[in-house]
Amino acid sequence: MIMRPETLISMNRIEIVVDEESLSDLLELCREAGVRGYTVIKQAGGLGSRGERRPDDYALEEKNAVVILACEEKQAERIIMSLRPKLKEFGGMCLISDCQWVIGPAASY
Amino acid sequence: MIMRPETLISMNRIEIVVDEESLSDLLELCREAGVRGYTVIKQAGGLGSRGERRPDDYALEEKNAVVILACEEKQAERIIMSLRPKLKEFGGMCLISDCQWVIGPAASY
Amino acid sequence: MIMRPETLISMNRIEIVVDEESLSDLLELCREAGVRGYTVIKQAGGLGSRGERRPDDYALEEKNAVVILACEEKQAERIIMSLRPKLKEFGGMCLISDCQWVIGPAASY
Amino acid sequence: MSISSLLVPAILFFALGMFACIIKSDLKFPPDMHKMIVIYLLIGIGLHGGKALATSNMGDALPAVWAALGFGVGLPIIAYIILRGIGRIDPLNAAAISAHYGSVSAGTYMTAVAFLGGIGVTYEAYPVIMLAIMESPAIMIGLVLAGYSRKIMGGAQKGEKGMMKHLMIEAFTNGSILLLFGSMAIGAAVSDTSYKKIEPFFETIFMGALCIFLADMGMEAGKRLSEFKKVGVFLVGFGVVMPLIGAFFGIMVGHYYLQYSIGGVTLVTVLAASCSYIAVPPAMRLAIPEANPSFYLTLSLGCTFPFNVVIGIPLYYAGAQYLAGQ
Amino acid sequence: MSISSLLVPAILFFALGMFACIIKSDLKFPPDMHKMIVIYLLIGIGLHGGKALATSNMGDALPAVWAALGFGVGLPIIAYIILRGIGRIDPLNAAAISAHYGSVSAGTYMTAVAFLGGIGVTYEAYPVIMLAIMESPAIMIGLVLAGYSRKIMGGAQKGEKGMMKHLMIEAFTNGSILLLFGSMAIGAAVSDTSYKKIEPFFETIFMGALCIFLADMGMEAGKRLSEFKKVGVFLVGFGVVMPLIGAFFGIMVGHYYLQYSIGGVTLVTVLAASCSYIAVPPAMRLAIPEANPSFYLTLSLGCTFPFNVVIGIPLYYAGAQYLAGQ
Amino acid sequence: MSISSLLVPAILFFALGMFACIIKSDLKFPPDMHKMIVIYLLIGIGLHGGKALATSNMGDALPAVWAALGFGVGLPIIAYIILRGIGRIDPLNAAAISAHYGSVSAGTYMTAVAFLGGIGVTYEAYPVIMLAIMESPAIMIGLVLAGYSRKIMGGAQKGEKGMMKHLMIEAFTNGSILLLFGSMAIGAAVSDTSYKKIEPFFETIFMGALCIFLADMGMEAGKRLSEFKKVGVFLVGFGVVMPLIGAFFGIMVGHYYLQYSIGGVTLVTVLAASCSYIAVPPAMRLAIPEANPSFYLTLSLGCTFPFNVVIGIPLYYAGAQYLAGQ
Ligand SMILES: Nc1ncnc2c1ncn2[C@@H]1O[C@H](COP(=O)(O)O)[C@@H](O)[C@H]1O
Ligand SMILES: Nc1ncnc2c1ncn2[C@@H]1O[C@H](COP(=O)(O)O)[C@@H](O)[C@H]1O
Ligand SMILES: Nc1ncnc2c1ncn2[C@@H]1O[C@H](COP(=O)(O)O)[C@@H](O)[C@H]1O
Ligand code: NA
Ligand code: NA
Ligand code: NA
Repeated sequence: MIMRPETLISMNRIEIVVDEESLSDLLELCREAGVRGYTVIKQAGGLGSRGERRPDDYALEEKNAVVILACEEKQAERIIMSLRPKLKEFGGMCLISDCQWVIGPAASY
Repeated sequence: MIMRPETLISMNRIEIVVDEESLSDLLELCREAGVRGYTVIKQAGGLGSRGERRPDDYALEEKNAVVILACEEKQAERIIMSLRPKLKEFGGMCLISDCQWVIGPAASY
Repeated sequence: MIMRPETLISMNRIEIVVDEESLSDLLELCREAGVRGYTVIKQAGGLGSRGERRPDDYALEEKNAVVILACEEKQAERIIMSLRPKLKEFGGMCLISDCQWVIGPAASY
Repeated sequence: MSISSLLVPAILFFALGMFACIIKSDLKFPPDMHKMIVIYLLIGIGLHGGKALATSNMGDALPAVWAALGFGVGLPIIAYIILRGIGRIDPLNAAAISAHYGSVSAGTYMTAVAFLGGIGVTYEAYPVIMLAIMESPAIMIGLVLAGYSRKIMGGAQKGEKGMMKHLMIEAFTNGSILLLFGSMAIGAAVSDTSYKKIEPFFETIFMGALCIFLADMGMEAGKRLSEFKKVGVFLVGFGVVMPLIGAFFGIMVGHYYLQYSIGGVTLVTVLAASCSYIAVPPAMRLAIPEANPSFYLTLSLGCTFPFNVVIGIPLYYAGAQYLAGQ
Repeated sequence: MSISSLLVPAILFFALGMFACIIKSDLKFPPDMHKMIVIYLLIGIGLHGGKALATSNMGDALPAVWAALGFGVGLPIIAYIILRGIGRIDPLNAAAISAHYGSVSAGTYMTAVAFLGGIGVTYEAYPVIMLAIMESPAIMIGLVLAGYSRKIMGGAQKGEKGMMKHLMIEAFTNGSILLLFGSMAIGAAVSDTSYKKIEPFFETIFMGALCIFLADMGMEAGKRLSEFKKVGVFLVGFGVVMPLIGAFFGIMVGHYYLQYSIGGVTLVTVLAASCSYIAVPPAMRLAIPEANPSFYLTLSLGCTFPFNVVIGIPLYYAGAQYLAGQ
Repeated sequence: MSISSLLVPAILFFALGMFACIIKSDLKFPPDMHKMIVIYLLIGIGLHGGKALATSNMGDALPAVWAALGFGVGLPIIAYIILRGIGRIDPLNAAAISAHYGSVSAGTYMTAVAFLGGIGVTYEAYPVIMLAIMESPAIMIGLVLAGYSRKIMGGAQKGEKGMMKHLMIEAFTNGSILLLFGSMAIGAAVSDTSYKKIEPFFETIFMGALCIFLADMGMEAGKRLSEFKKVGVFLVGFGVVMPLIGAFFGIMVGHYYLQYSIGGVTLVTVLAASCSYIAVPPAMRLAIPEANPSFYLTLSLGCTFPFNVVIGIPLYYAGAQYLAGQ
């Protein structure tokens, strides 16, 4: 990346998929861990260890939610550590990767 | 990342965008390639080589689906190789990047 | 990645979250910056500097849109530079990360 | 009863929906439309039932309650024995499927009401109570059968107790059941003047809305046809035979124990013959995650529902006529 | 007026929705269903009002307009003074909450219409004009109060002017208001023959559709009950007392100034006592982003709306009867 | 025929929707609401048509079928010649636009029915058959014109055959067409007693539901107005002249060849003058991906539809009256 350092901040991007029913618990945990910003996409479907989940099935609607969360590395570690014990129960998945936050919008991480 | 290795597994994150009509073919291919987990977001729109696609247009509803898939590097390679011949037909895009799987939920990759 | 170079192209993945009302302005800016492909997911919710935004709240529907955009590094820089002055006004967030474009679908980046 | 009187619009719309699915038409109803119509129909049937019950003797309703509980408990056990004994279906799938057959299908019930209305046959007020009651015991029995299955399989009994309580609560707070009971209560409580004001919405246009519901159900059933291969010959056959077994008990109980009119017996038979696709599937998915949902959904939506709607209802009516000596 | 005549189906369905929420039922109506019913109800009430206005003297409507403007401006100021003076609520939250009480709730109005219809009481054509008018001035006053609040807080007045203009435009192009005014105009313009053709849809089945709307509102109100703790005792109390204050002015204006019949006075009182949850919340979120939305939404949907629907309407009617000397 | 009888509610609601869009109101109907109403209206019109056809001589319907096929084939060719010859529009866009004009707009048809109903004019049962038939041939001709265009452009003819077959299947399994045909069959098949039960839903409240549909169409049309600049003066003019050309053929065929009453001639004229926005756009998007969808959608929804609804229908009616010598 050749962009100047005042443009970008190195950060972590956390991406979590859980059942929609567990979403509010997850977000509660996130807020407790001091998260100041996240984005939620509902009505997702998927395949996992519990088989297929279809949000648009007629008789058996099972919906996932995708949570995307950008934060500084230290914060990411704290979040992961406080989420981990619950992740087993939530199921789904939790990914973490590197990214750059483009400075501009009000800092909410 | 200063987190301990028993917390994270290095993985690949594959992100595919196709027309909703091609989604079931794509997922069939994925399952044939041995994929054990994916997340699907429907009702997406976008711009691409075929012009704009609007999922909420009144007379011309065109919907994309976003598929997110975390898997081990070897598996990723296998998936990409078996998908590639069909990607041309599906259109859309297919991205691959590095990520870390946070250990906790049942392994579904 | 042990895949052969004719399979993958190094690229940047830009991910932007804004209010749905600002979406058309953002996409207009993107098109002006020469973007040839993007994917949009609407009906997202989230937390940020302006508090919580819930797309499914009964009396106060506030919706975010997630824009995902894959492009070459140079192009990414151009986009970021032309978006930055407006990002403050849009709010939300803008992330950029590295990824590989799997060659196959018509090039729309 | 001529052929043309069998051509109830609701059933023809069901056939149209199935046809659309078979010829791979792109016809598709918005999912929310279906949910809305179901809400509307449940309220409508509840209000109508409540109004009718308000003018009848509540004591006379008790036998209907016993019959409903009997079906809810007895039919799943019969189903389980058949599935295990004859079909050699694995215990947990057998338990999940069985639970569905103790429960009822409001859609089938309403189609039967439309059928009776179309040929001008009246019926008692009590079957609607059975409709509201039968969903819950079936879920309970499904859970008991699952526990039994796990025991004979020697598996762990993890958290059975907690699940039992959780599902019991769910069986009684289930939205559809609540809506049905609530509307029955409201129908019984309001004055005739008040009822008249909402009658045009909940009664006059009811039969038309039912047509759209059944067109959608037809498409849903049609979609499941393609899964017949996965489900296997035995289970598909079970999906046709089990409603007939349920119908046998239904018609006997309706005629000899409850002693209802031809219309009433037909409705009781339909209740016993039908199988749930609303409250039971999510409950079983939760209680028996090991079971394959495509088994019970295909049976319920792709097999038993179409059978009852197209063949069952006129058949049960003919049976009720026969027993009544007409 | 017997107890059973108080059991209007619409209100019972509201109670059912709230009950479902309290027992944590999974009952849920599709969000689009609610939006659709609101659209339908607004058009229905507009058409009906327009038709009634077409046959009445337009000059007689003027006092209603003045009353509406008076409520829209006066009630928020009273609310603001109470919130600041007694409750010590911070200025911006006080401004945001106040604005809601100058406005009206179409849902409460329609429930009152159903209530009057259920007991066979007639009413004037003019209150519906007030319904359409009152949303806009309340938003304006909210903005003025916010500006005043910001001044006493010594904060920056950034972009107040632009916001004012923006919100004024919004207040007059708001979808619900437009739908109401537009339908009134259409109801007034069309011939009787034409009106007869759309009457079955917009009038005959209106009361039934209102029941579903109120069941949904009941669930929405029920959801907000859990926020009472966050909102605090004073504000919850305010959510009950403020409608009574509004009602006092409403009944006085209705009886002495407008000199309407018992039914008309009841409707005017309901308008003054009710508080918005459609156009005002988004306007306040935009105009006063510093205010906490859960305050005004909990008050409006969880407190004042249920109070008016369950207790307020019969109370205001009794008051109107009393004033009329009956 | 007085001015006030021209003020059909349906058309006024269309104007309201357009007005809302022009003043940039935030009025918005849920997309699923529109889909639901379209499903409902198509079934309603199909049932009604089927019922009417059941009592008429099927042989007499044949000329209507020929006329429909003639319009479906002839009008796109005329449109193509005008677009290419006068407008110098590029061949593929010309082909895509032309196909739309061979087809029909069910919304315009229903508005015309509402218009005739509003002034108490009766009409034949056959035009509804034309409505159901005309969508398919137009798609076919569009494909033929596209093939021709590609040939004169010297481009590759890749997969034309496969596409042709694919689209033919689609033209006949299209959801809207299927719903219309299916409902016609059901309407014709069911007994009068059965039909009476669903009449309140599908007929009595039909005209009211149509109002909501047209309000939504008004907003949709309003949105497209902003694209007029992109589309250019010639095409906007074409969107007004082409329906008049279609109407000329329609009125001639309706009066001299089919010899229908004034109401029937009006409907035939409307069919010939209207242009599709349901089945044809997606078909053309698939068949001619090179064409710019905003051209044909703007013409169809923003230009021809509003023209027909507001000016066309009364004009065609006046024309039919004139020819009939009244
Ligand atoms: N490897 C994966 N890649 C992407 N999404 C996954 C993966 N594994 C699980 N998921 C998502 O997590 C949901 C629940 O997973 P599970 O708890 O394993 O059944 C699935 O329905 C998917 O949406
Ligand atoms: N460069 C890109 N970045 C993000 N999404 C893309 C990109 N190119 C294509 N897409 C997505 O893929 C869909 C189909 O693309 P196409 O097949 O090129 O028309 C588009 O509608 C977008 O949603
Ligand atoms: N750190 C973050 N991570 C993920 N999403 C964010 C973050 N900050 C803001 N957002 C998204 O951007 C939206 C608007 O943010 P804001 O303008 O800060 O209120 C939020 O509702 C979130 O959806
Ligand atoms: Na049963
Ligand atoms: Na008020
Ligand atoms: Na035409």
